Amino acid sequence: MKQLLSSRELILSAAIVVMLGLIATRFPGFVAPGNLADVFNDTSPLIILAIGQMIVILTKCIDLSVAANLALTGMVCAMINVAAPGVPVAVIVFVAIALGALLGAFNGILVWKLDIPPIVVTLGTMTIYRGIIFLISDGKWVNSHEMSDAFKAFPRAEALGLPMLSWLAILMVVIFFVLMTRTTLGRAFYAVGGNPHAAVYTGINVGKSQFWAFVFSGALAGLTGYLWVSRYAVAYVDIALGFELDVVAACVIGGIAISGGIGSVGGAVLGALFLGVIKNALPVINVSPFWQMAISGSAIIIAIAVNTRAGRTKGRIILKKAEHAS
Amino acid sequence: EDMRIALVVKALGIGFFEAAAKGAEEAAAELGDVEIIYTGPTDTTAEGQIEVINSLIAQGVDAIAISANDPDALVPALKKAMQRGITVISWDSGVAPEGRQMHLNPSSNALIGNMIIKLAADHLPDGGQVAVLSASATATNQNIWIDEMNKVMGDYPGIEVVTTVYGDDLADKSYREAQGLMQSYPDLDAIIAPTSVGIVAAAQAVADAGKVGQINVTGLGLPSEMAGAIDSGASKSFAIWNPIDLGYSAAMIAHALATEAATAEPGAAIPMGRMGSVTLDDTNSGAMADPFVYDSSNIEQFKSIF
Amino acid sequence: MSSTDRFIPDRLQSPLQQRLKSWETLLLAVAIGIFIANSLASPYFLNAWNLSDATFNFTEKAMIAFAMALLIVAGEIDLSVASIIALASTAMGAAAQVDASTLTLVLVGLSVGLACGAFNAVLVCGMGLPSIVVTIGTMSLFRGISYIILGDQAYRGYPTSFAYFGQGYVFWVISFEFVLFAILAVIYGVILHKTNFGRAVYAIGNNATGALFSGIRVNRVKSILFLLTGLMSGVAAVCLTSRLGSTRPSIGLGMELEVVTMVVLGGVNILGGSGTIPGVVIAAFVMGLVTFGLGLLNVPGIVMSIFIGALLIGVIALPRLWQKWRG
Amino acid sequence: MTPESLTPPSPVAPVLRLDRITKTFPGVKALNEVELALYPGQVTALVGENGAGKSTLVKILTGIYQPDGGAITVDGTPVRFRAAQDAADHGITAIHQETVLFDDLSVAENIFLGHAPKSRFGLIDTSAQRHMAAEILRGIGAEIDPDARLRDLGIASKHLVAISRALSIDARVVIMDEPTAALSHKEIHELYDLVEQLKAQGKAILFISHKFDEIFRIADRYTVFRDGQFVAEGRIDEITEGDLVKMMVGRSVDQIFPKRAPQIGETVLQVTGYDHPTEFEDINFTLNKGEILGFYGLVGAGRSEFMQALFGITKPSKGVTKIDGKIRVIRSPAEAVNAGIVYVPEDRGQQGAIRPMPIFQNVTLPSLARTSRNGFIRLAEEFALAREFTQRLDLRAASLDTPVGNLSGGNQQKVVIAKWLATQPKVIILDEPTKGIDIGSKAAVHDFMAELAAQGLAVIMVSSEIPEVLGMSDRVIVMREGRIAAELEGDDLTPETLVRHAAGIAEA
Ligand SMILES: Nc1ncnc2c1ncn2[C@@H]1O[C@H](COP(=O)(O)OP(=O)(O)OP(=O)(O)O)[C@@H](O)[C@H]1O
Ligand SMILES: Nc1ncnc2c1ncn2[C@@H]1O[C@H](COP(=O)(O)OP(=O)(O)OP(=O)(O)O)[C@@H](O)[C@H]1O
Ligand SMILES: [Mg+2]
Ligand SMILES: [Mg+2]
Repeated sequence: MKQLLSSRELILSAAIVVMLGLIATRFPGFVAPGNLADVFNDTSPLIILAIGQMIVILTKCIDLSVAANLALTGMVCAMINVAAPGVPVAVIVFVAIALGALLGAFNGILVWKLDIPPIVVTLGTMTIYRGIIFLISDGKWVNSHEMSDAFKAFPRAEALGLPMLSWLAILMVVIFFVLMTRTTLGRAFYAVGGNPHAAVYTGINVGKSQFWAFVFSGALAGLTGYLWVSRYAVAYVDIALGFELDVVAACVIGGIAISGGIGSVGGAVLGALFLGVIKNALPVINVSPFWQMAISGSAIIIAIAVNTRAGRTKGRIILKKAEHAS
Repeated sequence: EDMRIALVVKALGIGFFEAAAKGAEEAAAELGDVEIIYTGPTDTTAEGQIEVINSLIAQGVDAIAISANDPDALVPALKKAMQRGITVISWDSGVAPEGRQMHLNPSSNALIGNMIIKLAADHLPDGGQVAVLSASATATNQNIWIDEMNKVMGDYPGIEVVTTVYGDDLADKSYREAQGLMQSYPDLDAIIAPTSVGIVAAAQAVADAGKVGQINVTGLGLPSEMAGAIDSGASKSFAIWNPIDLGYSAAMIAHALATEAATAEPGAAIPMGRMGSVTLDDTNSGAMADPFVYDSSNIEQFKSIF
Repeated sequence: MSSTDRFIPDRLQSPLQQRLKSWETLLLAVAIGIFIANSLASPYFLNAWNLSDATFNFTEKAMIAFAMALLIVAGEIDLSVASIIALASTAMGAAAQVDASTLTLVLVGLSVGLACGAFNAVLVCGMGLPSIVVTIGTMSLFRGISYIILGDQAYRGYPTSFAYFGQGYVFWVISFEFVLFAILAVIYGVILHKTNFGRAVYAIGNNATGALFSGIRVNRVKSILFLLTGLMSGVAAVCLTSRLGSTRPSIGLGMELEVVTMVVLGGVNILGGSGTIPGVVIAAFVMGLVTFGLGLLNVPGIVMSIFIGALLIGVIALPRLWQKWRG
Repeated sequence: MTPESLTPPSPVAPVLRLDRITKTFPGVKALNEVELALYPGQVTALVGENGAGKSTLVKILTGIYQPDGGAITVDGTPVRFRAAQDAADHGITAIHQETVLFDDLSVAENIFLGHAPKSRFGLIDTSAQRHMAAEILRGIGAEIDPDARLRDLGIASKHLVAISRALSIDARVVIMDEPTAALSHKEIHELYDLVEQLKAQGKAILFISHKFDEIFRIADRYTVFRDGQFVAEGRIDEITEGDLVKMMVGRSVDQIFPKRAPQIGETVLQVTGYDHPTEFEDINFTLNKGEILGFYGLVGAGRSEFMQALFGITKPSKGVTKIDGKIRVIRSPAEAVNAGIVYVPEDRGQQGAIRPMPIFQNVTLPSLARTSRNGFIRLAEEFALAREFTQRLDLRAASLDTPVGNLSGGNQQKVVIAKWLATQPKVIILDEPTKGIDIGSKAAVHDFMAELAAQGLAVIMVSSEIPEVLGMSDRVIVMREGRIAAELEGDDLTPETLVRHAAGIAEA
């Protein structure tokens, strides 16, 4: 298993390096360390969301409500900040994670207790959560000057040359790497997606594991909600509209099997970085903005084709000579 | 029974249109017997607006005043409205002439085009590089203004427009495009964003990149949304017409046409209450007023209004 | 007991009994409820012309939903339908610029739809890639091509006779689109429920390996379904373009989710294997009635979508909650 | 049955006792007030026809299903199992009938999922896990790398992993639901040794099997179910095979293999030069009308793989199929069916039946062209066709529109066979046709196979059971490692020759 995953991640890493090389031929400044750090920082929200989505996809589910969850949590954070500018950022971060987790838990409960297919649940909550933003904000924006300085400063605060936003993404990568590889819950996510039937026989509660996957995904979306709103210093109904597809695309490019059970934190991160590099590079190397959509669409298609091919089993290999040859 | 005027906007929840709705309500209060239906689709699509128009036709409203997501796609639906005796005008973002009785431009396109480049040039006495961050590529008015701007570039020697990028009126995309501009053009002096979403995002990107004072963000924005950028210095000044006045005028015109107090025809002058009157050109469109410039001297006064 | 005298009845429940307990019955009740609520809430609702206008809120989506229903029953999905509309419409627009006849325009729209469907089919059936991600990719690709061709421009200048598809009336208030919708509903209903092909679709959706081992040409059936979905997107593109009278790359943006919502609301199992066309037809009316009814009350669109979202979850959740509650 | 009919209890008290356990599924009473007692250090064989409720009982014992009524006591205390974990907590572990493992996890993870050794910080200790897994695997004589991905193992190895998993839990009760069905000769014997070991450790073992030789070899006690009812229990040394069969089936089944007078006609199928890059090589044979051709080999010899190539599923690199002397190109099962070749797969859950669909639709699926008119379905014809063939196979089901998934394994197999007979094929390939089928149905399948051959159908029977191969086949092809090792007929057909060729042991 290790071998296969790492080889897939290797291909993707190589693809990213090649892409950076090509970009550098047209715009050398792009690969300057400072700029790469900027690209990473810019991709951090996508990385965080992709980790959450990865867990959900691993358990054979999908969470289309992440972007709406992000927008709703972001709006709530912004409104709290406007109403009570004195509330410390730590509390706001906590509220963001908790509210995000709660919204995720709502998805999870419907999947777990009522056995409604995840795509249906999250298709529904996606519109419901967006609608709630409209209801609570009355459709109004929360603007930069209404937010407190501390609220806006947090994701930008630098430590060791990287902004907090980047550090948070790195922290999430580490936490979830350990969670996925070294805890019972993490392995249960793989088991549930790999063979739900067998998971039941193994004493793993499939629905409950899926519930937790949604809670994680929701919590990460909530965290990103605050980060997004404070980074762009604006909150309104439509922020991150359609971003859920980018998140799913990042996972797919990162080799997370949509059928569940296969994938890794590393893959999700690389998938997100791949998209992040494309998104950041296109405007810089002067590709007409009208080409962007077609290019990222093609990238997704090529990535799945490559991943699926790499993931295909070689068959049984019964013949002795074939066994030696392979 | 009250006269019902529908104020249809590109999408609900945009500060600019909320302010316009306020203006329309003001007109209604002034007129007395008018009810304003403020409505629009969830996202900025023509299909969404058509559904809204259909339901307005079904309710038999007296007038529709629309800021269009698409100048052409709405024509059939609006034609149907006119056939059923509904007065149709467009404002802000126009509809093709056959789909409305008249169009109210917030200001003259030439004036706006000149204004946005002038705002940038005023702070660049020695000339310099400017880039344009536009809204969604399908927005009707953006490109007209940019065209008008290009026409008068000769008046601003030394100012070079290096590129135009599109932020699709999404905060994050506009932000990223602004970042891209700063990288691609290290000597950039100004970013012109003739869109209220783009200008805010660009100002934020400039502030985050630590280039306040180096790059001036200007264009069209709302005082309430731009107050922070003026404070931080990322934007020295920007312009906008007063959306409250715009909504007010649209409602006044719709009322005048619907009561047949005025007729929309080339050359006609249509009264707009406290805003005076608008004179129609040969495409039956007219301009409301000049854009107004906001900077640190007056931002405090306006940021809580719209 | 000797084993040979066991008699196995054909059915334990009559088809009528089964039908009464079905999803469609529940949904029909919901539809009737909404109809009554609408008539009470708005004085403008019960008016032939208004009801006719209301049908435009769902006819185009429903045309795609029929083909999509078959595709979902077979265990696949196509999220690129709205982008196919954009590409087909762009192609028609380009043809209109060189003064193509109305017939040619229609043919162009349908063939581009078919071609897009074929592209999806090759990726999914030919290369064995999962359809949900493939079509997320082609969703960007197809619309992306429209953007490359059109940029910030629009195509207009469609011939006058072209307007008939989206704006014409066959008889009194019965629009062309509604008639087409009704005909397609019958055709798809027959295909899914009365033909061998439909049976194969169910078999594949329930167990594609088993279906293959039973001699069903799984890939061929799935490919046909992708082609049909592409074709229906082409048909919808003709209607929508005709109704709008112009083309921009953003045409039909976000429609795929409404189509999928309609199919799922219609009781089609998103995981494949079950679902009916009558269910989808009723779901189309439900969605049309809800949006139109709320529109008459000037409820903002986003609030309507809360309603649709809640309906989507609610109609699935309530019966299950009820069952749990009863034991 | 009343509890009075129970034989006097053993001197030792049972570890586990089931009392009047009842379980109903929609339309089926799978278990009706059944009794069962398991004693430490003893093997209890649970026997019964397909659908008797054996696997259902296992699932109740492991907390996967909850009974509708009755009581379970462990060491005399009543218990309730709400989920699989509860049963494990009470020291009950099971090897289930279907392999329930995770293809994308490593062998070690499969063994320890849910009870992995932990390091200081509460994290999984992967190296300890690997060592412990290696130890258990060595203990059962399985040469499997604990780091291997399960997907890359063969069916038999997977089964060994499942057994290891059951052993990794320190259990007092070990349940084995048809554990030998997927194992080869050698592995079966290792399993028997293992059972002896477990017995010696004082564990109580519930052993479910349709193979009487192994029941009489390793069991100490028996319990018989019939149609969800408890029938009898007792000591195995106090009963004969015939009596056991009689209790199970409710009648006597004396003759297991039908006597046949084969009427072998002209050649129907001629296979030449079938090659595949990795799975098989140089396969040539002919098959005649009215003949039953057995394919014997150890599990994993490539028989199924080759049969699937013949049926158009696996793509061979070359090979020619002639039917009635004419070359037929078969690239898909649909073309195979048209050519008159049909295949009853080994994996009936996935490949054989479409479980959520009703019985009648499963049966008519490949014959729709005949029951329909111009592509339009005719339900009456479908029911008629389905009724005809399910009756011929003595199917047991509540109704013809019952989903196949609700049937027991054996009855599912009957539906699959019925489906293919309804197409009126020329060649029928039966891959392990009686795997997991009870003795009564087995005899029915054998009778039926004989009848098919007598009617002139050409039959290929892939089987790993020597008595079945010998009892049914007119001619046998033995495969080993993807090649034909021998073609045997007449006097050459002995258990010894079969095993020798299959295992590649040189001529003595
Ligand atoms: N999930 C289910 N839903 C409905 N009926 C079921 C279900 N599981 C089992 N049954 C029914 O319960 C009865 C007992 O099935 P079970 O699998 O226990 O039989 P078994 O004795 O293990 O047979 P076999 O020897 O074929 O494995 C059968 O009639 C079967 O059809
Ligand atoms: N590791 C595996 N990966 C994928 N499929 C497998 C694997 N092991 C077995 N199978 C499948 O299980 C079936 C049985 O294969 P098997 O190894 O048993 O071959 P065989 O020679 O036919 O032996 P037998 O018929 O005795 O089981 C085949 O259809 C094969 O595709
Ligand atoms: Mg069983
Ligand atoms: Mg086999």
